[in-house]
Amino acid sequence: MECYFDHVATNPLRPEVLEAMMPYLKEEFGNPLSVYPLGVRAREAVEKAREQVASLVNARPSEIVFTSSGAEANNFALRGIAMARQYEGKHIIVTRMEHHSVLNPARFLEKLGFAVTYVNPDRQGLISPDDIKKAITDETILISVIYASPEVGTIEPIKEIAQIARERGITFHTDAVAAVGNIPVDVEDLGVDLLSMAAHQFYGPKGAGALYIRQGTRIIPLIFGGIQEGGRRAGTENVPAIVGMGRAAELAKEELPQRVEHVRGLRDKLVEGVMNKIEAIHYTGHPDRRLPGHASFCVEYIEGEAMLLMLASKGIYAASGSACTSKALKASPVLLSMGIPAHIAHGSIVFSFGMDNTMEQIEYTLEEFPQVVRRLRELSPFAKGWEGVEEEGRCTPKK
Amino acid sequence: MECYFDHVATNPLRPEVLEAMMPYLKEEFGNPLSVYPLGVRAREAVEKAREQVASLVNARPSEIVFTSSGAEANNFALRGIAMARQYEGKHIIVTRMEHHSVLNPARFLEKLGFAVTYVNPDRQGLISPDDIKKAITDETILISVIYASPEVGTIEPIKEIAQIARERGITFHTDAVAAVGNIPVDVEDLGVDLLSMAAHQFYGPKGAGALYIRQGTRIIPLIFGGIQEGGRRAGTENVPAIVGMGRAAELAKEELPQRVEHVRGLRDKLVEGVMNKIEAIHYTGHPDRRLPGHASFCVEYIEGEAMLLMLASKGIYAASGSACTSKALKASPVLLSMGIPAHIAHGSIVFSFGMDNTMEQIEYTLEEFPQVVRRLRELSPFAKGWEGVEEEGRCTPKK
Amino acid sequence: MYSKEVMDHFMNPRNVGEMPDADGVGVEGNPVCGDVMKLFIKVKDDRIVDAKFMTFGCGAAIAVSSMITEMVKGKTLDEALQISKEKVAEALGGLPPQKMHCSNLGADALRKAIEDYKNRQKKN
Amino acid sequence: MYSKEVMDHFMNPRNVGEMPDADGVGVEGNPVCGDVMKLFIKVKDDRIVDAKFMTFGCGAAIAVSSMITEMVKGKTLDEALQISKEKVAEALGGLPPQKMHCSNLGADALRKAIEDYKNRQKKN
Ligand SMILES: Cc1ncc(COP(=O)(O)O)c(C=O)c1O
Ligand SMILES: Cc1ncc(COP(=O)(O)O)c(C=O)c1O
Repeated sequence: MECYFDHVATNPLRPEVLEAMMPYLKEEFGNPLSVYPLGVRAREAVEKAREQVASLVNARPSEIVFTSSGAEANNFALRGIAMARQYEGKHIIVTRMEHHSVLNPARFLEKLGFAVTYVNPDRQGLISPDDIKKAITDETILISVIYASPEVGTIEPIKEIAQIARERGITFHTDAVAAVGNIPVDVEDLGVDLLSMAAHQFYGPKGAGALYIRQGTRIIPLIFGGIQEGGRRAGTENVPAIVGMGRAAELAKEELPQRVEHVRGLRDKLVEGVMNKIEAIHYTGHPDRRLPGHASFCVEYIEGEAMLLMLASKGIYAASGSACTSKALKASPVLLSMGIPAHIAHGSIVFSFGMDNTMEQIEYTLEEFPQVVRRLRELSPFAKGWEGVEEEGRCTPKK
Repeated sequence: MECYFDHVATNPLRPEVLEAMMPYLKEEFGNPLSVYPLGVRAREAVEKAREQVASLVNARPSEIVFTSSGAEANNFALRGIAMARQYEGKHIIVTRMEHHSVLNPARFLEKLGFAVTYVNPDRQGLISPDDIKKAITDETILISVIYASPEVGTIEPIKEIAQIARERGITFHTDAVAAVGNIPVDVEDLGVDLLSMAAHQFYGPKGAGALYIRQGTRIIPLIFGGIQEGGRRAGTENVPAIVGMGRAAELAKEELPQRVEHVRGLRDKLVEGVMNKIEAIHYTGHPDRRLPGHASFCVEYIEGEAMLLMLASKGIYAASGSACTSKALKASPVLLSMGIPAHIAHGSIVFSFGMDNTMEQIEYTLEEFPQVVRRLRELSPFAKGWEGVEEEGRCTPKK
Repeated sequence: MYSKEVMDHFMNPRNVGEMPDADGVGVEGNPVCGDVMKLFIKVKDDRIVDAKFMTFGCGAAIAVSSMITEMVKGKTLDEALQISKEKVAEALGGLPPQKMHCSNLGADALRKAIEDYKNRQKKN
Repeated sequence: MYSKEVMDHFMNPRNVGEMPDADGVGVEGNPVCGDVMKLFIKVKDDRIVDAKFMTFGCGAAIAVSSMITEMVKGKTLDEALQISKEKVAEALGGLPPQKMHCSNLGADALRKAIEDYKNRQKKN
């Protein structure tokens, strides 16, 4: 049986979405800037998609700027606001729950002379609005908090934090890449200034993302050039991908309640079974405030990549935040920042569900996954416990 | 008859390219970072495309970084080298032949404290290597010169300029977006350090571009985040578009001689006919050192957008550098920098040819285009000459 | 991009041509900027009885010229002076935002033509 | 990503288990870093006659452990000391660059096991 349980990594294109894209991959290949009908139709298709995406998050179409990915949207938000507001102050607040595409631009801004405060989550991955408030200084121009974590599923108190930012005149950005299309997101209700999203997270195409920019928010482009996207993002528009993102947004809006219900049912079943059948296992992240299709664990005494490989040999595709699955060979900074010791973080495994998953797949997984754990523990020198492990041990660089 | 003569704006996807992309728009939707086979196959597809693109410009695969567009590649090159070398000097040289996606990052760098010299072309759009040499100071860290102009077709003496840059230890970038796939481009022969390209310029998909970065060239990313593209460009890879770019590069390499011959034949026929049949018309750009499929003119006494519209009503789709076709409502800075007076530059019209064009289309155009010119001149108050026009007149802002 | 009305007036412009015996002529715009409109009117009893134009400019500029010559015919001078850029754009079924200046050009050329007519009257 | 040999040794690891009567034991790695290899050898007349392992780590680490236990069997101690990380990787049909450290871990655990054996010999 094949079970794709890695919907936080990426999603298949919905057939309806591909169908909407096809004309733009064939005869409707015009450049939206061209004045003849072929170009005009491309422009209209892009503007229709903008309306569809805006509608999904309750924004105005003019507040949506298309990008090539969630990562680009995050870079655009952080660097663009930092550049626009640098003369008002040079302090930025982010959290240790952030994706690399927020953390690494923040580090780059540090090199440019900005001060960055990294706020820690609690053991369940929650950021406390109070901790954000305490981190604010008179110099703070930007706060960026992830909406929902792809690693542990926790949903952050965005509305409360946006409120704090607004009261202090600080621009607020949320990386909602793992959230939009999977749970309801409403920029007006949240009161955020900027919000990142990516189409491939909700059955849209790769190569299309968007940044919501609240009307009146001054931002410096990341990609300068022509007048595309109202001068805020240059480059010939990826029309097929943008059209696909629009259609995917439309479908997401229609189907959101069913989607949530479907994946939550699968997730709850898996979590219950796994926690019953496997010993020395931790359910990571927040038990309730979490993405409905997201189950993340740390399995003690064994390593995540080995679990992934052995599960893959059974047709079960999942993800891990273990060091060995990262090219940097470091355990997930998110898990560590939550206070999970490194040797336990290496046993990270994440199952994330989508519309293509079924209860049979869950049942199959509940047969196979405990066996995988058992087999790997048979190989593990720690199967009887972490004897001799100093939690604070440091890794020497491995060459 | 329908005649698409705007191949500098964008190109249709070749059916072979779409075919190569289709699996990655359907079942092969994996994230190239995933360790299970679905992800591994996506990774392999991306690496194969990297080889194909590298081969087209005679680079090593590790020297190719995929981007979302030519504009992104240009921004990456300019901002990335400026950031990497800012402590060695803060002077940059570009030319007035550049695309907005080079000029506008240069202007942004000026705001960050860099000095930028803008080198003028001659009347035929050629940049003189001597003028570049004269612009060099001890502070110069980067020179960027467009390879071939989409507006007037002129091909610049890149090899000579790259040589000058190399002798002085200055990083050299060329925007080859309008060139790659249309004429032979060889990074080793040219001796450039960075070179931008875009797939949609050679029958590949929108949403895929690349920056060639010579081995050993230090550059700061434009999009920070994960470890995609060797840490040089974050964001989930647009696998279908990248695969399409690879296939398009492969086809371009195979077919280049035939492509050049085909479009040159069409172009030469059009130019000869147009110059014979229409009075008060200028062939802009260089007569010989130019893109083989590129014919650009300035038609006196009438305006470019009006020509485009009337031609479009006949099914002929072309481009113009007139003020009215730009949202900024300014005549093409490229034409002005070549010394063409603004009132004449407004009569700009550009025909660019591709593999889908035929000699019959050229003959049809040679019937229709002179009539369009005649009809518009019947409306023009200047049809008998530019009486009363001060060349140096200034435009008051129009609201 | 353009409405049907704009395309119709652009492709089939009304009232094109010089008017050697015009009672008033207005020229607005500058070829350096890409648009010049030349508007001719014939006036009888304070009423515009005929209008013609010659225009160097984009599709919108030509359509605006054509439309405004149609709109003024039969109007008194005072009525004609009420024609604003918005009214021209409206009559054309709307114009893209960046083309609104073209309809301003039309209204301004008309005002100049009426002024020219009035100046000539004064001289006589 | 992984070669067939790696996947084979990972899915069907040879010589797994504790060896209570081992003549030498080598432990390399650190669970904080994500890999620990424990290698047991049985030695007769300066020749490794048996080897076993227990490993906490990724697929490559497990495959390397399995392969190295196979490679050492029947080798003299001196021959075994010649086994470099490159040779382990080669025997596995290659390893991805970022996984090369895993085969280093294997070679190091082996060296430590031989050292342990030699130390024990000295003591007797
Ligand atoms: C010379 C040149 N540079 C850059 C670009 C921008 O490329 P893209 O539209 O792929 O962003 C273009 C666009 O056609 C171009 O012609
Ligand atoms: C929370 C979050 N932010 C940003 C990204 C980056 O998005 P993309 O891969 O589209 O660049 C991801 C990736 O999945 C993500 O989960």
